[in-house]
Amino acid sequence: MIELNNVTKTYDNGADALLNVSLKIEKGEFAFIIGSSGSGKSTLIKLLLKEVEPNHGDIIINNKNITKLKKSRIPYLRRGLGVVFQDFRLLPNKTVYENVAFAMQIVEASPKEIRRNVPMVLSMVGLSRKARAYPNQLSGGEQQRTALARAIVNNPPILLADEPTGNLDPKTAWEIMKVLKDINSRGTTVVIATHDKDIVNKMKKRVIELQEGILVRDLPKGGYSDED
Amino acid sequence: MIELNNVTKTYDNGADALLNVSLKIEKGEFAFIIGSSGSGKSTLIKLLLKEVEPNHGDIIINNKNITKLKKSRIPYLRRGLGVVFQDFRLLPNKTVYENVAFAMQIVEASPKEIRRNVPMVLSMVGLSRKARAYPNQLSGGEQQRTALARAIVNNPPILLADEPTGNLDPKTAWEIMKVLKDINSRGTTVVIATHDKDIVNKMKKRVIELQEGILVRDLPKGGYSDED
Amino acid sequence: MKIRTMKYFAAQGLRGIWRNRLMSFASIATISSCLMIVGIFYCVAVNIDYMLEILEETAGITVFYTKEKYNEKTIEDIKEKINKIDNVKEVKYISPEEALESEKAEWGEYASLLDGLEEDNPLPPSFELTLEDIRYQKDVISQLNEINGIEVRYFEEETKILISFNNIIRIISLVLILVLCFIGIMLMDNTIRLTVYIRKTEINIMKYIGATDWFIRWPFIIEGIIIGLIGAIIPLGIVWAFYNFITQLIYEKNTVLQNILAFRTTEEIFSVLTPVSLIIGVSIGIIGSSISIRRYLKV
Amino acid sequence: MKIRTMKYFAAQGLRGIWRNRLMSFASIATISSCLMIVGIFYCVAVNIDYMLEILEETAGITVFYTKEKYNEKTIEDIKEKINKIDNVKEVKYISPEEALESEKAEWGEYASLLDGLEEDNPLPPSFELTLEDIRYQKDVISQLNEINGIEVRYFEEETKILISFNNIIRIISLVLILVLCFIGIMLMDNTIRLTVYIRKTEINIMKYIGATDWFIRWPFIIEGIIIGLIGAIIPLGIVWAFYNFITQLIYEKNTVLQNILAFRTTEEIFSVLTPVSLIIGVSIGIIGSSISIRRYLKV
Ligand SMILES: Nc1ncnc2c1ncn2[C@@H]1O[C@H](COP(=O)(O)OP(=O)(O)OP(=O)(O)O)[C@@H](O)[C@H]1O
Ligand SMILES: Nc1ncnc2c1ncn2[C@@H]1O[C@H](COP(=O)(O)OP(=O)(O)OP(=O)(O)O)[C@@H](O)[C@H]1O
Ligand SMILES: [Mg+2]
Ligand SMILES: [Mg+2]
Repeated sequence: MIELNNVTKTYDNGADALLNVSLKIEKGEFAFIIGSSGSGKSTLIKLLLKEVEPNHGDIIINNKNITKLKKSRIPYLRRGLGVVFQDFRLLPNKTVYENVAFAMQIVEASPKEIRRNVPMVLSMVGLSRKARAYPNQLSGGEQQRTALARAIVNNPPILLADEPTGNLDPKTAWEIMKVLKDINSRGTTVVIATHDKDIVNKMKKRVIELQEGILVRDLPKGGYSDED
Repeated sequence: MIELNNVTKTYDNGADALLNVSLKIEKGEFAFIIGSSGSGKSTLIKLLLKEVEPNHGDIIINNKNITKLKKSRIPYLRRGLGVVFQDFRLLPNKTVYENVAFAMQIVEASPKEIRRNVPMVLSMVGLSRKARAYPNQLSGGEQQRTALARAIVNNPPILLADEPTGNLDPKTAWEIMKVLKDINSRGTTVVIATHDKDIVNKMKKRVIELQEGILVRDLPKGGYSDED
Repeated sequence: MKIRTMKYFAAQGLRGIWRNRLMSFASIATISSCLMIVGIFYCVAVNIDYMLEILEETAGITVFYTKEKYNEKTIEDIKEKINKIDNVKEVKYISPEEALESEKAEWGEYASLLDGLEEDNPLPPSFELTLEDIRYQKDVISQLNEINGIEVRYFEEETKILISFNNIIRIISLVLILVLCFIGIMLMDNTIRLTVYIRKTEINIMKYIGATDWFIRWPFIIEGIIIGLIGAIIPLGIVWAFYNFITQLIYEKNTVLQNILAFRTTEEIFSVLTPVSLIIGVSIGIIGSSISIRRYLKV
Repeated sequence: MKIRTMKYFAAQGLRGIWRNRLMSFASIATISSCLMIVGIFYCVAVNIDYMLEILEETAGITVFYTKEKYNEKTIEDIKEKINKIDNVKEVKYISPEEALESEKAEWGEYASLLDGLEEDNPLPPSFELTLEDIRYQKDVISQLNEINGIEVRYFEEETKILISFNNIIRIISLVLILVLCFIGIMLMDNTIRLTVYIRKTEINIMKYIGATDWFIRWPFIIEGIIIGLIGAIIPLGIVWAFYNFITQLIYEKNTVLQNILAFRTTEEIFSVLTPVSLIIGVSIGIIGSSISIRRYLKV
């Protein structure tokens, strides 16, 4: 489903974010990407989205080499990927409801579907009460959950989440993880970049660890590496 | 040092963020504010900063009732408070170095002091290598550490940190906590809003817990509440 | 594209205007300012042109007989011949007596000074010509010279000056309008660039969650159309009110000015200005939104 | 305020311009456009005024004798009396012979028609007056009427029309300049508002970490001054080049136009336009930055 072959990404200012990373994530998998701050986790997700381009190597999603994707096809690639961004990226002029509905309007979903699905996902992430609030009227955790709701509302085949519980208390974080597990069990491939040791250790899922841009560990049922 | 008397904050859209909160934090204390997402932690910090005004109640900092502070005195209140914002609030047009130096320029520090202190705090938070990068060239955790460096560079008597480790891996998070403990041991009052169960449990410091805007727990050497 | 998507675009366009009030206001103000300038200049230029036209029409050529006096038949003959020349609007025969009368009228209270002249009138009989347009004077004169029995006297130098003067005024107005339009487009481009720059984040986010370029573009274009329309209607209204007010003021209050000023009717002016303003406004809106957005669609 | 803080402000102002290129460019373009318009209009208006002044100067009053002929002494007497009247610039005596000569000259090739008149010249002797300013005509005439032995004939209606015409042109130029300045200020206000809106986040962040209002404001003001200066110099250069080009073109190429057109020298124009433009530009820059920033300082 997702395949990276010798991918290297060096930013324009010389920062090496990924070095020769090769990995393969199968359909329906649930994988954690861990690594210390600045180790390249977000860069990996941005590469899958074609937000940044690799300097070397190929990225294959759904058997398509996306490094060679035509510009006009990029939106369709992105529609197949539900993404929770580390910095949320909510539309500031739209309410929580509208932000989530927007993801459905893009794919020209019917108003009926929108009216059914949006409240459903909002209640899944526990934000029904905040549907009419604008992003700047939300707490950090509420913004993060809005971003998650938007990522899952279209039932994308792949879900990428960059630090989806960074602003959540452990209880809410676990509720969110249950939602993600649920989605995964219905066939969605889930890739999560996270720092949450507890969650990684307890979930017993595949763990991919990066260190300064190098893939140093890839265990099918790993835990968080630096036990102290 | 910090005192809240029956403080209530309801936002314009009717969201109750804090209800009748009274608490007192002494000089030199180290306190955690915990609570689930949306329970009012950030609102509490924003009130101390006069970013938002309380509907009822008084807030006293350094024996001054800041609810009655003249507008022109607000900058001087804020200079006494080092703040790490949950959303970082870095100046997008300034590099990491300049962002930190800016906090010193505001208080008209000498260029010599700036040239000595800025590299020092940057190395404390492990960002010496990123001094010349702009915020949009940083990873989430690097932005967060820049915000912390800016907050501590002027040695403020009070340090407020909203989720200062949310985007950091456990190892880096602990390094940051050591920095904060250090600063605290040199006399700075430190107040941290956090979700990090591990840190709260291991630090054994004062824990103030909010639940839907109500102060439900205030223990001198507490742990994270919802053990599951 | 589905109809509901179209509806969505229209709704978003309208909402966008309200939610981004500041930017919408700035764009409307810029378009309005430019079209206001265009409107004012159009009014001024058209009326100056109109007055010059009238002035040119009244500028005539006088055709002199030599000393001999012709009989009525010959006079009618010549009149007909002159009338056949292209671009001649009117011919009027002026007998020596009539000429003397008008001289006397001009001398006013000193007319008595000319009293002795009636018996041996030194003034020749003449024809006065009015042309369709003063620019054809040369052609007409060369044809007049071919008619037997008349000699042409005309004010070559004066005519040249009048024509040059008209041309200068026309060129100045044209240059000013072009300069202003250019400045207007530049300002508009700036405003749109700034508004799109403000929305850069918004556009980027839309792209990151899979919106196609057209999906992002349409609401902006509709916004552009609406802003362009509003930005055209406001100056039209203001210029219309002012034009009415000023023309009426001059016609009612100032008799001296009436003699030299002539104004096109409000209807004549606005039958051109209205569609032109609307088209310019909407075009600026559409072109502005779509061109400037392109920069930020390259994500 | 410490000197190093001032230095810091200056450095920040300069950096701000470069780092926010788009906004700086937009502001400079807007100021330039407005000052360009002001410059063009100033040139046009000043020159029209100048031409009208010349025109007015050449408009004269003719003073007629009654039929009697005076001797040289009396003529000199009257000339002196007239010369003593305020605002009279020049007096010229024209004998009946001279009057006939000039009539003949005007009739050109048909002068022979007037041949018989020399012996019993029906034209009266006259004085031709030139005034300092056509507006004083009334005063001068009432004083002329008090001088014995002369009767005044003047072109009241024509003078009135000329004065009204001049006034209309002046009023139109003035109104246009005012309208344009107003539009310019509005556009500038818009641009500055947008640029400050873009920097809202930046300003808020500065406030949240304890910067005083003045600390935030100064770099913006310095930026405003620099932008205002650049925005004033560009149109000055362009207008200067064009003005030189056009005046030289007209003087060199077009002899007919020279007769009716008169231009102020480039130096005369720019000794006023340069300081005015610079002051307006810098003021807009300063006022714009500081006023618009106020909105976002209220945090
Ligand atoms: N746009 C950019 N330009 C230049 N360098 C960048 C850019 N984005 C990231 N980097 C650098 O690339 C490296 C990897 O960044 P990345 O965001 O992938 O880290 P991360 O693993 O997500 O870290 P975190 O856990 O702190 O979010 C970092 O050193 C960062 O400074
Ligand atoms: N500007 C605002 N306008 C309206 N409501 C707001 C605003 N800011 C916060 N709120 C609401 O007030 C409540 C408390 O928010 P606050 O940001 O204090 O929570 P928090 O404890 O910091 O949560 P988190 O851990 O998710 O950051 C939430 O329900 C939030 O939706
Ligand atoms: Mg990251
Ligand atoms: Mg918060």
